[in-house]
Amino acid sequence: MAAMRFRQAVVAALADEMRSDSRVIFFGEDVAEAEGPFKTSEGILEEFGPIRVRDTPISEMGFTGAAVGAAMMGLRPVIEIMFIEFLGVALDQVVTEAAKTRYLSQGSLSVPMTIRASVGSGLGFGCQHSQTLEHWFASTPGLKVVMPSNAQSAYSLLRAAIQDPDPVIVLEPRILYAERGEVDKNIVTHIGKAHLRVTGNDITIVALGQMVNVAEAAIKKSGTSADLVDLQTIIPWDREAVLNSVKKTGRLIVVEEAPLSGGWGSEIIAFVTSQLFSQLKSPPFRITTPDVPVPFNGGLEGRYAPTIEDVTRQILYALEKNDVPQPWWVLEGLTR
Amino acid sequence: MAAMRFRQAVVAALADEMRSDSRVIFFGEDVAEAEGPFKTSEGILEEFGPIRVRDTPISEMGFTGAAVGAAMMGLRPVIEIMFIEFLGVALDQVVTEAAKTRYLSQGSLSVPMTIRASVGSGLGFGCQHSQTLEHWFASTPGLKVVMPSNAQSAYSLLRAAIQDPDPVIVLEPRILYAERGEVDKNIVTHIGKAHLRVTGNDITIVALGQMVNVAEAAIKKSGTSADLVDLQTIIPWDREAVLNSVKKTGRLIVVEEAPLSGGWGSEIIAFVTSQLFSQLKSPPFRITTPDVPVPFNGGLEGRYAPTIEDVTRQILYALEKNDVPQPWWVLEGLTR
Amino acid sequence: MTTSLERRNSLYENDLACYERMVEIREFEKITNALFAEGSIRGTTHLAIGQEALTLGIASTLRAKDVVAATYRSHAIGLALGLSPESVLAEIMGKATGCCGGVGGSMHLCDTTVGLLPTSAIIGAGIPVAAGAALAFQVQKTDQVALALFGDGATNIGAFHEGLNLAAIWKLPVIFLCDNNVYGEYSRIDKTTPIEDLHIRAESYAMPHMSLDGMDIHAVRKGLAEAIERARSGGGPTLIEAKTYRFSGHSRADQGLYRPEGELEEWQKRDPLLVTEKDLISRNLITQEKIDSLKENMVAELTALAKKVADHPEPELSAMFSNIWT
Amino acid sequence: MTTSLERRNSLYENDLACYERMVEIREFEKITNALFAEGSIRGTTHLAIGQEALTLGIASTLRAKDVVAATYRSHAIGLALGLSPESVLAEIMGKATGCCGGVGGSMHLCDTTVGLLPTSAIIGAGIPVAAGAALAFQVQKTDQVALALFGDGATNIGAFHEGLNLAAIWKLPVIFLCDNNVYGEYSRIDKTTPIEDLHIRAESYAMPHMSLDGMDIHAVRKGLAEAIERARSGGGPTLIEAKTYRFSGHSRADQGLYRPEGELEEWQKRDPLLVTEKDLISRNLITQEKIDSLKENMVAELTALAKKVADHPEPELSAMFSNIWT
Ligand SMILES: Cc1ncc(C[n+]2csc(CCOP(=O)(O)OP(=O)(O)O)c2C)c(N)n1
Ligand SMILES: Cc1ncc(C[n+]2csc(CCOP(=O)(O)OP(=O)(O)O)c2C)c(N)n1
Ligand SMILES: [Mg+2]
Ligand SMILES: [Mg+2]
Repeated sequence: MAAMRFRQAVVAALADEMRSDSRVIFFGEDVAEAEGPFKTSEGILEEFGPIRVRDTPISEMGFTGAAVGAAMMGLRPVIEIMFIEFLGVALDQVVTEAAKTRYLSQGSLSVPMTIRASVGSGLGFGCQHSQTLEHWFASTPGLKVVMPSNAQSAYSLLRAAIQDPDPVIVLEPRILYAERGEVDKNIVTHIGKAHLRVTGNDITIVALGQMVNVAEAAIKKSGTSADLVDLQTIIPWDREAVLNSVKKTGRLIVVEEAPLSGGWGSEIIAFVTSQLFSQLKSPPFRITTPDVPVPFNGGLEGRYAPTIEDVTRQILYALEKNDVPQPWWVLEGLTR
Repeated sequence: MAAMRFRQAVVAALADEMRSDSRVIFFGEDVAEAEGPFKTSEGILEEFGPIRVRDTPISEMGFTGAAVGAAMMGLRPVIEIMFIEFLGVALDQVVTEAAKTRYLSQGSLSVPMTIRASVGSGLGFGCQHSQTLEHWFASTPGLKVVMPSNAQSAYSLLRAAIQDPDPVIVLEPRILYAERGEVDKNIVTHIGKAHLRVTGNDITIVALGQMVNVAEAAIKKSGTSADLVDLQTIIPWDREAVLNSVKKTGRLIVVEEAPLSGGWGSEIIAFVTSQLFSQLKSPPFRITTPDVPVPFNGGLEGRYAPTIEDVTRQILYALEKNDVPQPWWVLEGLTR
Repeated sequence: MTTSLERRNSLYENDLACYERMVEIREFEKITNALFAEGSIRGTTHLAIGQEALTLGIASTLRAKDVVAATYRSHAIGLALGLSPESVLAEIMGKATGCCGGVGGSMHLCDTTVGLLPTSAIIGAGIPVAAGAALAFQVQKTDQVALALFGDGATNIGAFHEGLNLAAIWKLPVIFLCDNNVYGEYSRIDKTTPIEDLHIRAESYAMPHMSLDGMDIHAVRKGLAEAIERARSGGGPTLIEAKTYRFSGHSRADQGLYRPEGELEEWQKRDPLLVTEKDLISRNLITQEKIDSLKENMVAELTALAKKVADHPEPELSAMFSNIWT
Repeated sequence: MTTSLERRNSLYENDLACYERMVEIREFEKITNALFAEGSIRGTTHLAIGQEALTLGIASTLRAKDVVAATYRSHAIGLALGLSPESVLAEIMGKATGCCGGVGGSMHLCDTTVGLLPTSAIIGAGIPVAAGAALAFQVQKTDQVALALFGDGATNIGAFHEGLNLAAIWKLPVIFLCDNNVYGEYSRIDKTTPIEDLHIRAESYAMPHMSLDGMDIHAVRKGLAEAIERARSGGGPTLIEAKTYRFSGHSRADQGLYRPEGELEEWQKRDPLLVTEKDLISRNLITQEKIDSLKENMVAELTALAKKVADHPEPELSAMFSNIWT
């Protein structure tokens, strides 16, 4: 057990994997000499040297593709995409090349690469640097996507991702990099497995990334007895864990840092509804961001992702009324 | 009224818009002199000339970005992306530039561009040329996405897209290009409005693109009385039309040419469930493709997208058992 | 209150006004840096201290109806093109009075009255966009030109390659202006790029190219004028590499400690303000006293402005839901 | 049954075997075209008739443990590297016996025993992938090299620019081989590209480059050997432009009617088969009779093969669910 910041847990996981597996290499923009724009690779170049740890040109398509090729040849490349939006210039290599390699080579090749990318709102980086964009990787058999919610899962999930034989995308909530937490290096997390952060009986709340912490605070604040499922892996998500919890509680809310339209939570709601329709005590629903770009202004951005207050309000409404609450922007008459 | 092929309806819509609005220009790979790899621009260069109709280098990022810039300056560019997968090398310009322009310019600029792209499975183009990929454009406030299902909607939706002041992506099911249909040029379709292809009372079936035709055939085959909602616009989809139909039928099935995981149908199911929970007579569910890359072999590809037989089976099961049928790959023990 | 367009027009044929604007930018960036340090600005900032001659050379050579696609390093080009310090600072501080109503922030400035397209925070994105604006001018048969302003590091992104090739084959009226300030974030350009003279990449597109002294406004104007003339007369695009130096760190709190000993000092000898001051004094257009008082007043003005902007109204919640779709 | 590796090894130091393989490719492509026309092949096909000297030059110069990232124009390079006509035709016809089990199709061939990575149907995608394979060889300190084979049109995509720059700055053991067959789909290269000699684009990366006669296997071998030697000895990447010509249409039923009168005929005078036959005859390695009978037999063999493959088993439904995730 050790207390460390989320970003230090990322460094520790990468360092431990590089120590135990010489096939692991690491590259990205300013990750070597500068040790990462978010200081997520402190000491990595120093310990592992310039052959295994490299700075790249500003060429996401180029170095993401290079990671794909290196992985095909047996290395375990880890690359850093500074802000997830930058994959918008390199998506082809991830979804159309890496994800199809095992299939087209009939298993004779695999792409054990890990893509780390910072995601999310809350720090005033504006509408081109504050999204989570999990949906870019949806509907792509062959890919796996995980998102840690604290230092422990940052450590365990990154190690699992690097060890995984398939391409894995690790979406790191940027706003959590500075957060401190306890890390037990012996805790092994498996990709595809959710973590039950809080246990209770009356309602199941599913969340991901920074929303897990928001949901936990809201559960406390509302004084409800809830299961809080930290999904951890978004693709493929842990259907069994969610179904088991909802079988117990009969109620489901998904808390998302993703827009009302197109957010990943719909899949959770739709799947659970199809499977457990008759066991649902009240309509399952989502608490999401509004359908807007992430605004820069602090006051506005503070309302963008679901807040503790608003999640609390919606949990209480759902339990009292057995019905679906309105989103705040409808209540406040801002949009339909 | 005139009978024409789907691809001819595309040509007709483009030509009519270019005749009535000199701001409309058109470019893409081999769309001018060669009149389009799928012959979707026959006669366009000849009629409108090389200033307004251009062949581009193989540079999707370059010419998509050029369309964004030209649109900002008041033109109405229409571009062709031969296969939707090619936007994997240009997505940034669509989702991070075009979709954010109105917002960042506080409405002083807009991006009235239209992106036409061929999509879908069924023609043996393999796993990198057969997907629909609507999800790439999800969760992106500022974008609109439509998908025609026959010659009429190919004509009407393309005209509406070109006239729309926002960036619109028109996903054209490649397999329908050769299909003939009646086209009434006076029928005006509005983006965001669904079309009720079939009306009935017992169940609501929502579909898109080539699946609309599959669903229609299955409804006939099963002899059920169903509402068939051709969504036409996937972003933003017609919530009102779907809710009204389900209020009437109390049952909902979505038929998708998209994978079980990540497909757009989950949003329809989740939204309707949250809104009409108490009015649902049976669990709503999706009929999707399996979570696999699109296989090349004809026999396998023939099973990839939902078939008339399988949709018929699932409709009948749902109505008889008031429950959710298993997908065929589970019944046949191929995967979980 | 003077408009952006008036501020822009005041620069033409007026070296003194250009110099004053350079001083304005210099002091504005310093104050921005201080405000960020004290926590009054959230997110990030990208300063252009040391590059004032480049932005003023652009602003005083392009016409106001020409358009510019620039980057997150936006304050300097914004002020040069005519945006008021108030509208820029207000945007950086997220105020309703900002040029983007406070929803954009430091990386996203826009003012169509002086041709500033929304600045993009994605490397290279503005390059094809500028080519597209030029395509519109070609189709509309106007004599406008578009200019893409981007950095040295941006010459390694695919959009640079595709944008230049497309502009060359279509002979578009666009100028690609590479601001080679020696660094891309914390990486010296030679660490990421195997050639020193970036402008020779134009040879891949049979495109005219040149390199110029980005610390001297006259050199910038001269090279730019030539490229603009070519573009307007149907001669197509030009790639210009302006040799400059980023005196400040890359962004936020970066101190630029990775820079080799003495490199900054070497470049500071050619500080564009010094270069311009020498020139103006030699031409008896200004005196050292005037320079000193000018700077003093500018600091005072901007300091007062910062206090004033701090009290500007925040955007309404409704701003978050506006200008997304029609 | 001979393995891919045996078929590959038979080519080394054996000009006659290389010629026979060229004939095999020529006749294979013709039969593929006929099968497509009669509807026995679904989807699409991309023939490389007229470019046999290039693929054989590659196959007989690279070692089997080196790797190749190629494109949808895959039959010729696949057969050259050693894949059997049976495994290639079976893949094109979607049979379980195809090199990708029938799930790939004409655009996607793969055989790791001779270094053929899954061919990509996305323009330029293989370029950074080849650089990445070379990165692995550099890190693993093996003496393997990677080769990216792509077309003239691909030199206008961003991945080309980024891949070459990255390989140059890291001095990776990779060869970028541009097959300039004059056309990208239906567009002549001069319609989309402002320069004629594509290899000069390497100057943007201070990368050695050359152009060579892609119709002459000796010229291909010579240029390639030089680049491979440089790569193996730590000298980094090379851009090679092979001047060839696509005798057939781009794909499927394309007749290539957009080509200028007489252009094809001009190039056919330098048909790589003719060039090689002249060479072999002059060296008394073969006679015209042998050539004629060789071609006859090849046609007979491949015609029989086509009938045989038509009866090969289709993949099980389970193939569709295999090899996706571990
Ligand atoms: C596609 C993309 N990749 C990476 C970044 C992160 N980034 C922001 S600024 C910057 C450095 C750019 O350097 P340069 O082009 O020289 O411009 P300068 O900052 O020096 O003005 C980088 C890598 C980005 N914004 N977009
Ligand atoms: C990113 C992308 N854009 C467009 C295409 C469609 N396409 C397939 S082949 C081709 C022409 C490529 O020409 P070239 O690079 O010269 O190779 P060749 O076909 O002549 O061998 C095009 C445009 C594609 N596959 N990928
Ligand atoms: Mg720079
Ligand atoms: Mg070609």
